[in-house]
Amino acid sequence: MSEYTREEFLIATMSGLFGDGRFMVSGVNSPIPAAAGLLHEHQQPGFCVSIHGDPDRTPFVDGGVEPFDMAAQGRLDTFVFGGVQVDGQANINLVSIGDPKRPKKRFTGSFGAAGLYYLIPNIVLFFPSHSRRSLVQKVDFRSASPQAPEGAFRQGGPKWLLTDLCLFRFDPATGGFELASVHLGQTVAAIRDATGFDFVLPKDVPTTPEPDAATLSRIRGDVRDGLSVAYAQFAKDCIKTPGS
Amino acid sequence: MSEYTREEFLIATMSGLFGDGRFMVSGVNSPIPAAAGLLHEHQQPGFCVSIHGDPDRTPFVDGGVEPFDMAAQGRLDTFVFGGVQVDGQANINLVSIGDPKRPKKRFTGSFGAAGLYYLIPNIVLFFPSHSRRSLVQKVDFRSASPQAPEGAFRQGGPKWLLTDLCLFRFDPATGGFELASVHLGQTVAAIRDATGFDFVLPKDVPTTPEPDAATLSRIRGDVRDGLSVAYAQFAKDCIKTPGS
Amino acid sequence: MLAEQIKDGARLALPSENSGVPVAVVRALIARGARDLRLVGGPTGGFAIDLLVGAGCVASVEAAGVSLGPRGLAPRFCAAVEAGEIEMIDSTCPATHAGFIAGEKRLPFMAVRGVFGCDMLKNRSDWTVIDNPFPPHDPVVVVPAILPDVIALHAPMADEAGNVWVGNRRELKTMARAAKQVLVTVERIHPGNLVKDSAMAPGLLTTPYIDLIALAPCGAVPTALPPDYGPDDAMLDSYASAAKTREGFDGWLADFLGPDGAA
Amino acid sequence: MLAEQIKDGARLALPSENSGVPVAVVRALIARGARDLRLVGGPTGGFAIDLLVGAGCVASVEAAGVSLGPRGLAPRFCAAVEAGEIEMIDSTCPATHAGFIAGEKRLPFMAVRGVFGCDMLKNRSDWTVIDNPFPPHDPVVVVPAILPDVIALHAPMADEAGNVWVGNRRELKTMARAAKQVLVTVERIHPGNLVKDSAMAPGLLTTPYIDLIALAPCGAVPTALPPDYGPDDAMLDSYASAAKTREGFDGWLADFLGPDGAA
Repeated sequence: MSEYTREEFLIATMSGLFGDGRFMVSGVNSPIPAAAGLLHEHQQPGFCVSIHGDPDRTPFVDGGVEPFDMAAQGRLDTFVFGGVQVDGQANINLVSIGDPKRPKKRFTGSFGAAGLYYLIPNIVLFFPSHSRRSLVQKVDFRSASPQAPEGAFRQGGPKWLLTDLCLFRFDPATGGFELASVHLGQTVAAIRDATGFDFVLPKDVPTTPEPDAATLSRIRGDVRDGLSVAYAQFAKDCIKTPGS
Repeated sequence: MSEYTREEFLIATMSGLFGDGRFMVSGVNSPIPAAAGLLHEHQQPGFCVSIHGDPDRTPFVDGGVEPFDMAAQGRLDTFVFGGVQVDGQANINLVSIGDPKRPKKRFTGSFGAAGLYYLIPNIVLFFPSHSRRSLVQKVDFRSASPQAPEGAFRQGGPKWLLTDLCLFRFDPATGGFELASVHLGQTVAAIRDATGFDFVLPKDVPTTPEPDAATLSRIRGDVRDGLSVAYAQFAKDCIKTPGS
Repeated sequence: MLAEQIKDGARLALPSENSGVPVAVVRALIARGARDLRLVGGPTGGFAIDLLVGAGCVASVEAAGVSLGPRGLAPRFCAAVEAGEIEMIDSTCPATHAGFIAGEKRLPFMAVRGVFGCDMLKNRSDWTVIDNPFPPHDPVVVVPAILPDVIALHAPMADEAGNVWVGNRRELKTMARAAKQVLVTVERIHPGNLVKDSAMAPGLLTTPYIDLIALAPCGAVPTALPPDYGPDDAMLDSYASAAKTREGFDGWLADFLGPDGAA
Repeated sequence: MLAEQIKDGARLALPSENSGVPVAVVRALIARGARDLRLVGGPTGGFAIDLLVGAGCVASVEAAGVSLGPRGLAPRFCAAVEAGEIEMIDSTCPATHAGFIAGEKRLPFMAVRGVFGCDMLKNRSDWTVIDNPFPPHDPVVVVPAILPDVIALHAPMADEAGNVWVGNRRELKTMARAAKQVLVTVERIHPGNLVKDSAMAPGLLTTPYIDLIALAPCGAVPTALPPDYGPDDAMLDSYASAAKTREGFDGWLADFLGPDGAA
């Protein structure tokens, strides 16, 4: 059994969610999504990840609006959103805790999420600190929501919610999450305990696969190298050196 | 009394209509408007004409859409439109004679007139062959019209109609033309005879001023030189050489 | 090769005169006997549209204007409209630009200033007037997105990474991003990747937007391709003169296509 | 000098981080004690917005996000929102872009895809949902034009003719054309007229759109100004650390303004 870091596990697991799209953009402060994108380039021919902070992986020539137009055009297949809170209807909150007019705690803001939530087919929600503080019954502010009036245009939406404890699948038909797998060492009971919203529990819940040796070797080789352009410190701290 | 060509007269007269705006664009196949713009640069400090076909006078860097955005922004003050027909309500026709579905004669099309008719404060209509065929009761096709629903946004519109016989002023309050001046050698009766629409006739109709010697000298000097970049043949054929 | 991608009946967008007109592709379309093309000018057209219409390749033309510029009316286009041989869908430049911008953003519609009272608004069932949803709730013309099946354009260069430099012809980027398929011919291939050249990057249509690139030196002749070359005045003069009659056009076209053009 | 053009209470648009942030102008605004500025991020903000908020110059911030990027939250901005000292008008990037594009075209509104169900749509009285006037008549979010009183931006160069090269920061052109007044600082003056340079032309904001240009070498420091320079990491680290407290911020700001800053 190979040993691996928490981050290496999340990189490998997230990469498995990226499917058969061609283009992913990873935003600011997103080393794990960026690394997962780099790993997926090896697993899915034709897949390509743009990494904020890596000039060689920033193919935009028309300023800030271009990625949003690309998303509308269906050229942006995969995106990872984080946030402060997520609720059981896949509403995410990047704005504030408490009353938004006079919040207990203010965060960054919603960035492009509210628009992209309808445009990108494969959206992964990533909340690496799974607790009742982040996975809540109802978000304090909806930065992005899949809940639209009937007939609204939609070519994408949230598909997965990955945490450090488990993986949920979002079901657009019910508008709620289903537990897809639990990470090694976790139990359904522990996850229920740490989760502020209800979710569907299938009869059999598999364990999230561990990364195999070839995947870890890839992460510690090409992925680590590629990631170092934008995230040198993270690559050094969180990914083991090749062969270790 | 100095002698001058028909074109020199029209250049001088048109230039007098350009007022105190700052920026004019002259379109394709428009030597007289271009020359009038060049002349006006001498008469109105700060005025500048862009000439289609003269790279040094084509300040656009964002393709075909930029002039239209400039017009909307109020940065394009003056424009000259021609056409196949104009009627007494300042509707112009650049499309066809007869039923537009199966026209007797097809022309180019409306270009940007329909939009610019609401955006450019100082629009001069230029119909250098004044006759009942071109100045009509009702145009066969409205390429651009000042007739909008109540409350419609409008920051510009047609202001003058210049022909080879006379000058009309458009009155936005009545939506019709008033005879402003008749060119030397013309009579009100002759103009009425050659005009297919009714117009307001003031008690006294002045004669359109003739270009003075200084203006002619300017036209034959700097204007002729500047015009030659885009309209060499016209400059040679229709503007006299300096001192002649 | 590129021309084979353009199927009969396709809605084909073409650049305005002297803005990257893909004459080499147009020639190949005529040579293969393309039919029923529905052309969209970006927003106007000239030599290429007249040629395609004259050669019988066209079912309809949507444009704000079609002319030979300094050489006057587009003779085959005008004759075809007068004879009822093609459907003419008249537009106005800012409305076509708005339609392509809506297409680029996959928005269903976009507003355009002015355009009231004209016969395009009256005749076109796809344009309408709505109330501005915000104060002063004034009436506003809106047009739908233009989403062509395919655009063909010619550009000065592509780089080895598949980016195409269109310079200041910004509307070509918009039109290409609105189109389902993008076919590009270029004068030459530039070594390296121009996205990394900060001077050249703003003028690029980058590789994600492009389906096929082919080398076609002089691919826009006789139209101009700034900054590479100006118009071929002699060739355009001869066209404008010959195309005034059906017979003259046919002779000119046979010369233009050359001995293999009949195939 | 440029900063004097920006009146107290002005609606001031600012570029997103590392996209031409006019730090020299911001510094001068703080030095002169500007008040009640209504900032609009293009569409996001960072160091400059945090600095202006911390210095007490700001009444409201409209942005899709404000952060110090890799250094995390914008501490003075967050503290001011939490204390109710400034009004925060939350947006989302594509809606802000749409507002500026509508502003550039002087359209009253523009549609934006998605944006349903979020609290910005609920809270903002200036955003609404209308029915697409064309089939399938689906609901569409529309936002009004953003027309700032003034935009300040910093760019690598201006030329002698007064054109400013902003490279691939296309949104700066859009924002500038939407603004009533455009103030630009640059690293250097380039000889000649770049409009005539076909490589550089597509990256220009040309002279008709600009009110004032001033030379300000290192005018975006500590933010990055590609392709000229990257971020000043040491300075940004010291800011992020100091600004966590009111006292730390005040000390850092005093150093930043220098001895003449108290005037």
